[in-house]
Amino acid sequence: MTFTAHFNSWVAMALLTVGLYIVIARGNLVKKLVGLSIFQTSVYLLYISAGKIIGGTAPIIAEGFRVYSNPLPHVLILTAIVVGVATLALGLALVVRIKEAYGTIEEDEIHSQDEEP
Amino acid sequence: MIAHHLPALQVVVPLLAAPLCVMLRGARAAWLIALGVSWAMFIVAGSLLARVLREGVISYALGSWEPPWGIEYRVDLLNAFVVVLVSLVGALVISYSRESVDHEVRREQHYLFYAAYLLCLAGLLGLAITGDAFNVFVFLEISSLSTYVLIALGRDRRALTASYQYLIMGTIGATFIVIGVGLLYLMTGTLNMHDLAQRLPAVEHTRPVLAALAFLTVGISLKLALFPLHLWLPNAYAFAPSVVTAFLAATATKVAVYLLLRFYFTVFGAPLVLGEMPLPEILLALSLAAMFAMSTVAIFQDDVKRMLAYSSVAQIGYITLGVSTGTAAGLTGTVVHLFNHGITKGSLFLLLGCMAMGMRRITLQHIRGIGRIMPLTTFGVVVGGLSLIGVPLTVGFVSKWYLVLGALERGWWWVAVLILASSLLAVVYVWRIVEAAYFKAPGEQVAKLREAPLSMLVPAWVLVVATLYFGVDTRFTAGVAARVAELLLGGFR
Amino acid sequence: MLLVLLLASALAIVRARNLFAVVVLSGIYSFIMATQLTVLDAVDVAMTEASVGAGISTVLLLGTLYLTGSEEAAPGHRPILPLLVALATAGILIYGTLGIPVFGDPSGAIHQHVAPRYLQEAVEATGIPNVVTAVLASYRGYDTLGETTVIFTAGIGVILLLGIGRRVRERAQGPGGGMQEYLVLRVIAKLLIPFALLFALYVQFHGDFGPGGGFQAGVILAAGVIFYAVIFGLTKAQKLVPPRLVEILVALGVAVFALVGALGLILGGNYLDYFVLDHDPVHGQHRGVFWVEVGVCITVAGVMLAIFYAFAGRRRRPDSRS
Amino acid sequence: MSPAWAIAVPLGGAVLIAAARARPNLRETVTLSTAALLLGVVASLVPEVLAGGHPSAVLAEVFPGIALRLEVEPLGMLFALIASGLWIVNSIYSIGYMRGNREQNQTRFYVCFALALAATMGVAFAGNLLTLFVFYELLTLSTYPLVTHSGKPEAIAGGRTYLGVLIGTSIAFLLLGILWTWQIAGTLEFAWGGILEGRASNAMTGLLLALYTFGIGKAALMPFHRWLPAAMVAPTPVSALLHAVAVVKAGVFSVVKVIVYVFGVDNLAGMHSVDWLPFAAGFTIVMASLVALRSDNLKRRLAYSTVSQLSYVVLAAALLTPISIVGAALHISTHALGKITLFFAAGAIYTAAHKTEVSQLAGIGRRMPWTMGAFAVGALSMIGLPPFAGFLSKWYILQAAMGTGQTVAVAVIVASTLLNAGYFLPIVYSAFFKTGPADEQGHGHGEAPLPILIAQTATAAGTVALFFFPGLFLGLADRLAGG
Repeated sequence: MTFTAHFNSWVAMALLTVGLYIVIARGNLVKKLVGLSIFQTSVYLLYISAGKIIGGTAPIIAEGFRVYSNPLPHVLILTAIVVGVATLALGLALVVRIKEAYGTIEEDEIHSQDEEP
Repeated sequence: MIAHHLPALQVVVPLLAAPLCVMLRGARAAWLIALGVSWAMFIVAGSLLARVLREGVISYALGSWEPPWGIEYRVDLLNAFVVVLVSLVGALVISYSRESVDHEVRREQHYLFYAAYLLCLAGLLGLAITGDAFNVFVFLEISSLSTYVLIALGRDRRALTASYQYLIMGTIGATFIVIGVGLLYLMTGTLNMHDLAQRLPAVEHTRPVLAALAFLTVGISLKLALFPLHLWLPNAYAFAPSVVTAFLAATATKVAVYLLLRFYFTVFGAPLVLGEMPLPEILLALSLAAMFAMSTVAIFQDDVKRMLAYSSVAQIGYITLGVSTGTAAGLTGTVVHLFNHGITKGSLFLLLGCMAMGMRRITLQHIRGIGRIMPLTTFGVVVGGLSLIGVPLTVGFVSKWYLVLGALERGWWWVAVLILASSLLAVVYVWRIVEAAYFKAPGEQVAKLREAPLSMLVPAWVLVVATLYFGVDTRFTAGVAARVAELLLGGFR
Repeated sequence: MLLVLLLASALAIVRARNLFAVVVLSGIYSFIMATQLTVLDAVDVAMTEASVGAGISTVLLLGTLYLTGSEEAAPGHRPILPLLVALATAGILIYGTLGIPVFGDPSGAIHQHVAPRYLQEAVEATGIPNVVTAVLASYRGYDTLGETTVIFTAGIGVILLLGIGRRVRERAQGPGGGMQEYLVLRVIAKLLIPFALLFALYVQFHGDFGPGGGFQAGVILAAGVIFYAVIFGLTKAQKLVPPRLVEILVALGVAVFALVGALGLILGGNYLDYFVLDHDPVHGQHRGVFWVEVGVCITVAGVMLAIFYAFAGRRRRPDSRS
Repeated sequence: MSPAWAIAVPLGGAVLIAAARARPNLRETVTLSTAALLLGVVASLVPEVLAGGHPSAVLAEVFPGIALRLEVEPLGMLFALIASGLWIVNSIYSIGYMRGNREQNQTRFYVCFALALAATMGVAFAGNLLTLFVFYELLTLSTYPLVTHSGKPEAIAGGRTYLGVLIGTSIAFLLLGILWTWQIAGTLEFAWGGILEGRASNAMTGLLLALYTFGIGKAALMPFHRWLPAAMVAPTPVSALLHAVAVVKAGVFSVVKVIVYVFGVDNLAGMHSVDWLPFAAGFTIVMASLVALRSDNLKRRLAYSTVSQLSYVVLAAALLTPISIVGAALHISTHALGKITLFFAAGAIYTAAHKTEVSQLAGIGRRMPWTMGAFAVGALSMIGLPPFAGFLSKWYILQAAMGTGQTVAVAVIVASTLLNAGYFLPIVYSAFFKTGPADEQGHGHGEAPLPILIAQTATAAGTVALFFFPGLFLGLADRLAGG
């Protein structure tokens, strides 16, 4: 079990950690969402790496190729990406409304405002 | 002919009805569509359950690609039961919704509101009925996104932050589920649950599978608001429009619990989940924590919706506790409490919606003396409260009965004691409502109120009556639940 | 190595305080990710990631920042706990991935069970050489229906939250106003937009053979209109494509998709069964995939426009902290 | 006739009462006729039971193998007779009391009363532990609004204690005991000789018995007796019928029933892990009497007297001999008659003179001879002097105690008898032979309203009658002891 054997998944882990960290640690609502998408993209990397076959090509059947990478992860991740952006759009719309309602997009300030009434 | 396609129709009809609402754009038209579809779905669900009881598992290959290459819909007793619950609550909630939504949502938004509701329904139904691990994720997101939208429509600005918070936590949960599914796919090369169940034993003890179990557990726990991953729930329930709260409280978390059962017992299988890992112990600890901590928090809430939201988290503790016992009785308790708590909380939140017609926030101060002004509504709340306590002749008692038996069967007599003790906490917060509603003098704001219109009272009271009826005649609920439990423990291998 | 760059950009995002910087960085991040995905043979995914991550997301984020202000406050609380949570998660995953088959090893279970069948039979079964498209639109077409529904949900969500089609006063700056005073831009735009639409059509129908498909096409289509709006102002754009039409498009796409499925059901197959759409099953598949892709394209384009209108329709609020 | 009618009749009554809310006279007529009808239904069951029959009815099957089932056996018959019989008298009394004191929400009062009686019948005729538990809880819930009737803060506080103790003990202990029983015995049906014989070890039995005797909080075994004094904030008719008869007797009745039909007397006799029960009961008897002795509020004194008298029943049952069981069964009825008379009198004094404290009663016997006469009868019966009913049951219990050589029990009975005399006789004495404060000589209040007088005289007469004609009750009690 060499290091390179899992290098992709290592990086995926690192990205996942970074993303999750931003989401939990940062108070800015926009930044949280950016972190969230990093968190999600790390999963894309995980899936796609798993689908890769050394010496394979993109799974578009054509003359002269016999080894193709696994198409299924690609399909799944296509879906995942789209779902991701949909979530992002909705989240940002919420952020805009929150900004209008509270005048800020910093978590702490929003909380402090909710304490008062 | 049509009977063969019921599994697909169960999900596709509401899914198709949603764009229809958007294109027609009429508020009333949208409501009528939602109404018709919801009841139709209840009928479909009923006939599906009947067929499963008659003929056993139904498999439906979407696109005629036989599984595991295509996506399969697989209906067994468990998800047929859940689908019936979801569609029943959906139908009642929508019948109730007109006045309440008129009151709480801007009229020009109604057609979109009902579209979002239909999508949420479709998402939950699809989630419950699918037999494909990745398809779970897709429909989970349909239901989640529509849920975020519906919550954000609440009148209080805190609805927005609640929705955002849920969006963040929900997405993390969904991503965890994707990771878990991915690891399973990695090890078996398939996404079909039934196929997974066949191929997992070969690689049962490899690390990825165990990691997958961990990720799925956490991810799903986020959706079902298992303490301490419940943080999104109280605000979401407290500030969403009444109709939405009622629908979510009765269905969303329940479907998530279904998902947990499905992955635990169908995909991984009881031996792995209950056997080699400390999972039951962890679940037990968290469940007990939820039961006591959350009930205690509920006691100190003044906002009634919030109080009941915390009580929901506590009740979820009972549900997961049943899983942790891993005994037939315990699982029966889990499955039956899915249904029982669903209808109880559904009725409670619908009735609170009746009160919300007259007041912006429902706090113990606002509802003083409301028992005289809105007798039917308030009495319904009392019945629901008694069911939360677990008083005999209510469904709550039935659930507790099986849960305690499960604990005793497992030899956990102290757990049995704790289950009963925790229901005493429910007495306290329920009685805070009762005393406020009946023994305080109504303020002038309350005095102005009138009893809610029948169009709202009837659906709410249907659930109240169900709460009482299924507390006496448990042949359907407990009967099915018992068969499900033995199915789950037997595994689908 | 790409992956290192990827990591670097991610870390840069953590550090950056200015949100515009963050957005730009995340755009870069997505581009690197896309390239990396191409290296891994996932051309379709790469293309989508590029158009979504670097394209749409960036535009959306910028639009939001325009409305919400761009400085992030210093984190108040100690970030230790979050770090632990994140590390714990990664820990479990690392524990798990230590057991997965070695990278690129064709003998992994994942390459043995389901996937091979796609590669072998997809072409003659569906007549679509791009296996990804075949699986996406046919084998797992139901997932794609779900995916389209998710976009649709997000679309109506944004419309509900922000509303579209409110009359916006012409303003000199910002998405509301436009910049029609620049003649050159106008001419270029007039020339470019038709090409954009053409390109969209190409991507749409080329999807069967190379990377591409309904989603990308929809995005480009929308981009064309958005471009137009940026040049000639939101109001003109909304005259060209009225909000109500957008709403209908949003719904129409899903409806088309779902109805294609229902058609299969009516013609005696299961739901989403394309074989029965034509006496020759392969043609049937082709036809099914074609219309499904059209549905996706319509909804995606609609939703993109809806989101653009919704965001552009808002007026920016003063920042409470300044 | 099916015993289900015994529940259906008061239920229907409740509905009619609610329907007649607008017309008080009609409403009270409904109450009275319902009560009469109920007694008829119950009485009609007596012959069959005396003949050794067990009329039964299944209401619904709640869990597989566990139904809501009614089955009439002698003890339940006895209890039902007392409760339904006294309901008539009590209703007459209520009319006088509620109108005399212009109470609020009288409809709610009568409705809940009817519901409470329905629940009581359910407890009396319960055919298995589940049914017993269900109606036991319903009894608590239906009496809660009666306790908090006035809606005053102290009433709400009293209601909390009432509900807290009764629901708390029943869910935490009783339900646990029931589930455990189901776990080890596989059945919950009451059966002569018990269902636990040979299934539960010595220690287990002791623990289970504790769960039952303390779980049945209505039996007011110390330390779970506080709800009873707390319930005294209720209007006197409630204290009289429910908290001297229906509710508390439902408690001790359940204890006896569990001992006889779940554990089995002979089975328990063989176990040493249950020897603590007589002591617990004895302790309660003495302690409660002492508290009664020191409390000046009349109703409070009566309440603690009830607490102590209830433990007589538990003590008797705990002696585990046929004759002691007879004593227990008899005491349920004799104490009921005596105590309800006392409460009626207390209520009469409150209605006529608005006096609540013992110290205020000097010389009141002259103005209210009937009332205090009835009070005296009740008091003597409590003490256990012939020719009053109380003597009978005490006699049986004493015999049993001597027979089993339980010196402690004997000592307890003797001591408590003295204490009873200690806290009752002074009241009677001062009422008749002392003269009240000077200022009261002027404006004199007379007797209480007629319905009240009728009621209390009837029950007083009953206590005497029962002493001379105990046949029916003895018969039932013997059937119980004889199996």
